[in-house]
Amino acid sequence: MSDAPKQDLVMAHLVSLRYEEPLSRILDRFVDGLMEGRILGHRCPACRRVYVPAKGYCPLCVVETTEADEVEVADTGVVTGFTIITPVAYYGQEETEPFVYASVLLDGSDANLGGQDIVGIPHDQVRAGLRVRAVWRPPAERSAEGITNRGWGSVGSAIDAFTPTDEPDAPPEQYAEHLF
Amino acid sequence: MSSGERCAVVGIGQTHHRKRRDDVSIPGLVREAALRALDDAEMTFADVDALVIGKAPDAFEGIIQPELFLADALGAAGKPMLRVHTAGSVGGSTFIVGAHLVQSRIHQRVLAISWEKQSEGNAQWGLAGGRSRGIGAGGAFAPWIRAYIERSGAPEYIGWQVAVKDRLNALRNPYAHLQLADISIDRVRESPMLWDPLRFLESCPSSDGACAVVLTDEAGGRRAARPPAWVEATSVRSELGMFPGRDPVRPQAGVECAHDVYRQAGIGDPRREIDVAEIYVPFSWYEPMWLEGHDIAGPGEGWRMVDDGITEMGGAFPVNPSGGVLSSNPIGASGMLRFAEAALQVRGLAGEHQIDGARTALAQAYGGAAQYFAMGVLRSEPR
Amino acid sequence: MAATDIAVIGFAQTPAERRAEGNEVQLLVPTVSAALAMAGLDRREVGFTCAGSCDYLTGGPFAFVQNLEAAGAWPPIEESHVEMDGAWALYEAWVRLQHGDIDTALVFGSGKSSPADPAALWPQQLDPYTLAPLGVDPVSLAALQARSLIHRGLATERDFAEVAVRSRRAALANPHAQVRGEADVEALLAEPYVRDPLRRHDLPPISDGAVAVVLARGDRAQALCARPAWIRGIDHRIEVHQPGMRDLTESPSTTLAAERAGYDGGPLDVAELSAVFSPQEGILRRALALPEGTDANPSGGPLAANPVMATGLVRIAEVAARIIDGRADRGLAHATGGQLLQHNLVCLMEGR
Amino acid sequence: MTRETTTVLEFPYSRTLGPVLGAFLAGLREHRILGIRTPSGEVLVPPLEYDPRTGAALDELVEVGPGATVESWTWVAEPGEKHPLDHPFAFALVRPDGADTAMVHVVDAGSPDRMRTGLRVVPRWRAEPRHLIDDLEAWVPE
Repeated sequence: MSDAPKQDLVMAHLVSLRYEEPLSRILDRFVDGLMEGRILGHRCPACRRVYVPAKGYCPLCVVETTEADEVEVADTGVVTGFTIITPVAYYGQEETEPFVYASVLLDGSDANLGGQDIVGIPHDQVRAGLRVRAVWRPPAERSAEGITNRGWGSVGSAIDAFTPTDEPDAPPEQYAEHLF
Repeated sequence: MSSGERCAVVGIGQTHHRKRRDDVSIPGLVREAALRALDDAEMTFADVDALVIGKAPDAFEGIIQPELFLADALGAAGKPMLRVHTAGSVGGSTFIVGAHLVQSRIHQRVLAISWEKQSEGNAQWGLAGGRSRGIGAGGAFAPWIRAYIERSGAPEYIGWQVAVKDRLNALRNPYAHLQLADISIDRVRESPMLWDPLRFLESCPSSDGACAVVLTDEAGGRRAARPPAWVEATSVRSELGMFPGRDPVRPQAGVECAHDVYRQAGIGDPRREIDVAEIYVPFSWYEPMWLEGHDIAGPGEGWRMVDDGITEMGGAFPVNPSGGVLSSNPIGASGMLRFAEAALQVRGLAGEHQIDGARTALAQAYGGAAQYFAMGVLRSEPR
Repeated sequence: MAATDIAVIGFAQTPAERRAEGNEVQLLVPTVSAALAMAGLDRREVGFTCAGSCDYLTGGPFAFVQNLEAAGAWPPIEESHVEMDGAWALYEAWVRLQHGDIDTALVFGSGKSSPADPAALWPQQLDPYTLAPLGVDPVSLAALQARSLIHRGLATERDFAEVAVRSRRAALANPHAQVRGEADVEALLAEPYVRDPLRRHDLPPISDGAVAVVLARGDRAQALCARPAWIRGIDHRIEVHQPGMRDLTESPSTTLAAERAGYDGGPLDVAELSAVFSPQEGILRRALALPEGTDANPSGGPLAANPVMATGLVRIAEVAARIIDGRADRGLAHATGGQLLQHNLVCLMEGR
Repeated sequence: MTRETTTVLEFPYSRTLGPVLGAFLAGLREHRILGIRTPSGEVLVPPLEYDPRTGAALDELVEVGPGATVESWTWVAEPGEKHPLDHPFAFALVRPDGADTAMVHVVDAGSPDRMRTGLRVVPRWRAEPRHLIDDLEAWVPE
């Protein structure tokens, strides 16, 4: 240990807390779907909007949704917004190279999947309106990892990224309500 | 707020904000601001009826409800103490809760304090929820900033201009963290791109710091040792952070919050009737975005106000003469600093960054996914 | 003062459970809806909303933001959040209602204690330099307090067990309680210590839960509720943090808060106390000078259900419930924050 | 059977201590326990930069102990992951000689039978200090 005077004025303290809980039934069923290559959501019985993954309620109508409201959406969609992130180093950060952080609106859904990687296209060609399709992991490699009741994670344990479908770009009015 | 007791700001204190205040503990940091505010008000802890404390997430310092242990440092024993947490707007919300305690005639003298000691932890870690693949606040806001640029047709140098202006202002503020004497458009332009279109020098620093205000009733304001600032309007609004149809470039909560404070303060034309504004601008582009988002400027006019120099110290609508969040960002305190700096202006006590003749000042803070707003209007004379 | 008379007119709570399904916002959505329904209010009519929760309990920085979804925050709402028990959210809303420009408020509190081990989590609530690194857990602290009571001759282990027996028996009538049943003092005293001198029955359960309360002013309260639970006074006070620098056998901040809330020591039909550990009930009874025979914690209290960050607001809801349905005319609710009764709130309510 | 999830929230915080706590932890490394005197003459341990009852600034550090008295205690029969010792111990309110307040700390007494209010204890120092409160590893019966 250093004897430099300043050391006396600093105290290092590792705080580590573990949170363990079962996935909610809704998310558990969502993961069941991912295992089979299906993407499930809930349709709000009041406003008909579809949320993926389901929340168990519609935040706009504040009504509960249940399995009876379940719908399957496509694994294709449109990039509605994105950022190229130059990762900042911090404790626990594993990224070192710039990465894409895109929002994808799946066909049939009304809520973006945030934080998706876009592959098969140079970073400088990623754009809003780009039509994309899910790049699924092989079924044996899919898991629930990273999906928690706290709203973290969505499809990342089953879908590695999205990649262009080579369809024409979607017209802006198709995703104007879902820019972010 | 209607029909309540008048509320005056009679004491203001802030720390010297730095990247790492390694000379003080957390209690030492918070006391530095609190004692300066009490000195300004010619009061001691014994004169305080109640305290309100604000800060951003507890995980930034790794202490659950740290005000519980800070009670000992603030002479709070035997008094009410509230802890507010509304993300980045929390400093503003904390000021407003303190004002409510006076306006409701529950207390006569309230000490409101907000703080962050970012160097104890790491805000990027905190913003990422402790997980990898964090995008930082800049990453979250960059798409909305790009959308603003596309919508408004603003040239990219507007962001650089704001970055330079606020850092030049900070050179007049001895408390400001960043003191960049050689700041220039070239330096901003040449700084690394962090989150397209945001460059390093267009982004706020990470600071240790605290801010405190002493709020009193009308009688307290009338007999204050130095000129008070009168709290003429306060308002908060929140909205969901993400939903189909949301416009995060011009969030409705920000529009409604602004209109509410203008109405309370009897302001019909904010651009003409407000003498100076302290607005939460953590990334340079948020200056024109909030000028438009709070209807101070019309659509596409906010960046022109920047371009025309109107928001500079000597302009007709000076914004952030203190140097703003771009120069000092102790997150939990950043919102209250806007209110404190606005109050200093109408008190005529802003020193080298004083706007001559400032009588009406706007203070604003925002947080979360640009979804929490706390705003106020301060005046040199009550209406 | 009539113009600022403010009352509880609606409330709802989840059952307290050892492990509730779903996250906090999923607990809150139906709870908020039920409280608003009881008050006969549409969420768009609510003038002010305030929530109480704890990010670290939920499990991440900014965790409270998601709970906004339970408030129906679109179109935008006037809203605030305290990193405190929901009872303090109610206090902030009560302050806001004093202004007179709005006449209703929604408050809620929520917490799930099941995901993180409370013994690992709560040391982080203590002085970060001298206490947190030692891992000083809430049960150990409560045991230090309990032994101080015994050492001073203010209580016995039997007294603690009797509190637990009463709590469990009272909880038989509470559908939201988690720990209920008939118990025998001798049998409880035969159990081993968890932390000498505390046994399992002296500790609260680990609970998940949420609660929502609707407030209204004056005429609006009268119009919406046949018998509102009028808040005659509410106040809160904090004490010194370091456990070794105050007398753990008393609660002067509770005494002061009660005094400032206008409680004169007169008869109460009901008192709901946040005695999170059984020894604290006696401390609070003495601090409040509760009249002999006061029905304390008829819900079973925190020993029967302890959804941290909601526990205090549940106390207010339980007292209000008994006033609104006519079982009580006058009641007192107590909430606490921090460890060892560091911060205390008292809310005095009446039916007339 | 639903899937279990685990989230770890972990960060190595770096706390700056200021003059009083800095001196206190530095003192522990030198096997000295520092308290601080209030204007009314009381000595507080652990030392604070302020009088917790009034907020008044304090700066008169004084050495206390090393002998101390247990004022309250509880036995931790099954230590948890955050506890400072891996074998049964007592948490206690310990008042060092010369101090007017007690500190919550650890007594390594071997058995609850040895614990009592009024027990005299002395410090056991950590062999390799790490600049934390547990450089005073535990108190042991005198």
